[in-house]
Amino acid sequence: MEAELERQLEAILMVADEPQSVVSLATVLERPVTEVKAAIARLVADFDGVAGTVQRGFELREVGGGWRIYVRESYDELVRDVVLSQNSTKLSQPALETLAVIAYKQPVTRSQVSGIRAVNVDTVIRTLVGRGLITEVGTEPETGAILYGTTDLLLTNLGVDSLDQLPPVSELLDDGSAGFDDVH
Amino acid sequence: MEAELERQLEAILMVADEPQSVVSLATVLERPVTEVKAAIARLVADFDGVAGTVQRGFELREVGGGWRIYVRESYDELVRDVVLSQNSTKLSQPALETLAVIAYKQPVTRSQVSGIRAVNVDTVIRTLVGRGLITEVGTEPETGAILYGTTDLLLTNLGVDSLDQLPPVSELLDDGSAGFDDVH
Amino acid sequence: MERSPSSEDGFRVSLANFDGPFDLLISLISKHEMDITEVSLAAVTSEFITFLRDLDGTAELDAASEFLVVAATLLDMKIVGLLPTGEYADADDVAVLEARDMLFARLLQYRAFKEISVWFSQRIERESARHPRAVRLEDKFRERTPELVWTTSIEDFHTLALYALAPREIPFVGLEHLHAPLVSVREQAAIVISMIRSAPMTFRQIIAGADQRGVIVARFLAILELYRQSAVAFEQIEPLGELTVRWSAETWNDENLVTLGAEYGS
Repeated sequence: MEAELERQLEAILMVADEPQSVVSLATVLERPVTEVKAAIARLVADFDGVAGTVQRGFELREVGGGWRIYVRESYDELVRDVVLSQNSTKLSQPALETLAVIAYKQPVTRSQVSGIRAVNVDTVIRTLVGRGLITEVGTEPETGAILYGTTDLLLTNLGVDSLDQLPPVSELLDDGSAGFDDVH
Repeated sequence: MEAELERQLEAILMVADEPQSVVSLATVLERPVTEVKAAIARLVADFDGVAGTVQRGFELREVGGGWRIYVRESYDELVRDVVLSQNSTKLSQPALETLAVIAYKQPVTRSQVSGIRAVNVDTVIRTLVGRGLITEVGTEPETGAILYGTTDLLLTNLGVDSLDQLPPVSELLDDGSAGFDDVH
Repeated sequence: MERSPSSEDGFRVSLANFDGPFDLLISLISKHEMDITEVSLAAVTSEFITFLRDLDGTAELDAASEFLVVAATLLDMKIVGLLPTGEYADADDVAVLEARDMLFARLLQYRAFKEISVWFSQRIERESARHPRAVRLEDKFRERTPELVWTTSIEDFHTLALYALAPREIPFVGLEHLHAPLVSVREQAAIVISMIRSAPMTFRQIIAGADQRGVIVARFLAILELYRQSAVAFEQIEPLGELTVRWSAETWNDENLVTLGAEYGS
């Protein structure tokens, strides 16, 4: 049963983007905080290879009040090479289209962009933020969802001083976002 | 030394946000493809708990032409509550049928697809290209018509590694396609 | 083969030799238990159009698609009957037989893809519930990503926005062609003749400039009529392949045009 808790934890931590606090993990797993803490400690030892186990290429670290899986430091150099070789110097077509949507619809939430593009845009938004072309500009009052907007870097790249200088999209499209919900 | 290769693979897989092909892994690791393949197989067995190891909450899967870490299927429901991912809009029936035709007949022109489906497929093709499920792969030499093929993203979305893993249609078509060719 | 559950309230046909759901008709035809040449396309079509009037949005799109596959093939067969036979009576019979095989082939093919699309749908649905690792890159690695080289002009960016923001249309079976303005077959025949007289053209090229479905249909009928008068010849390398139309009239004067297309009313 205890081992099962560790399996649940590693499943969550494997896909969690942000560090996960013990309290929120305990809530999701419906287990006491002390149990979760103990399980995390065992998992850390497991990945570190101090419990008679294999030392993994990844590790579980506490950063900023939460737990997250990171590349083990000794593999940083290798991973840097991978990152360098796999990331293009150009934006992909989906990334450019998503950027265009954000530029004209900002401030806009991820799910609104996703609704317009009809695809999951999580990875693309992560890339655009990483490239410094968009940034978080606030949160939507009702839902608490993050609002995104474009940065000065985009304007510089496009060779304009302000968003007003972007060529307008037709008025039809202005209330288009309302219509999109009906379409799908 | 061999175990070290597995640890390096684990490290790389921690930062990958798309499937990693064996060839690109072998290149960055500067190791023969066969060795990398063997190490991946051992890692899969390790995570699956078939090598006397613990079955992990995550697994290593081959999809869309490469390897990627996924949450083990039995933990998907648990993880869903933590990771709020935006689901893509479902594909319409015509879009699915068009996708199927393109998957099996590629490279194929728009008019060949509409010949099989007996309807105009222009809008559907636009949607599929927009979602990155199909892409232009060339032009027909005689007519200059655009040829379409499927992408790795489609394979990833289907959870298969290559087109070979699509169900065979030959039995369904044997009778028909034979007659088809004989007609002229 | 599994059938869609629409048989009960789906499209029904009442013909002299058949009464029942369209599905059943297709099943019988594809099992060779009914002679396709016995089926009246006109009757099926008119019933289908009646059926379309009560169609509920996209709900019966499946039925419509299958109907179109069958109808298109039936039409091919009827065309065989329209064409001049001359002394080649046997060839005509062969053509009908071939067209029948073609129908089976197309139906089987269409059915196969339809079944596969179910598999696609199930796989995509199942896979969308899976969670791959795709997390934000740690800052120390992000710094190592190669510098972005921006190559998109503001005009291209604007175009991208227009494209990305354009509402996606829902594919549907349109009925607007039923109300298209009248187009003269004779007039279109004259246009076609002027096009192909000097050099052969593909059917695609011939209809390239047509902005209305009616014009395309009229040009198609015009070509059939010209073939009837032995004024044009066809070349098609493979089924559904490019159809090349070649001017082959040995004697032709514009008086031939006067009678052309008379049975279409213009």
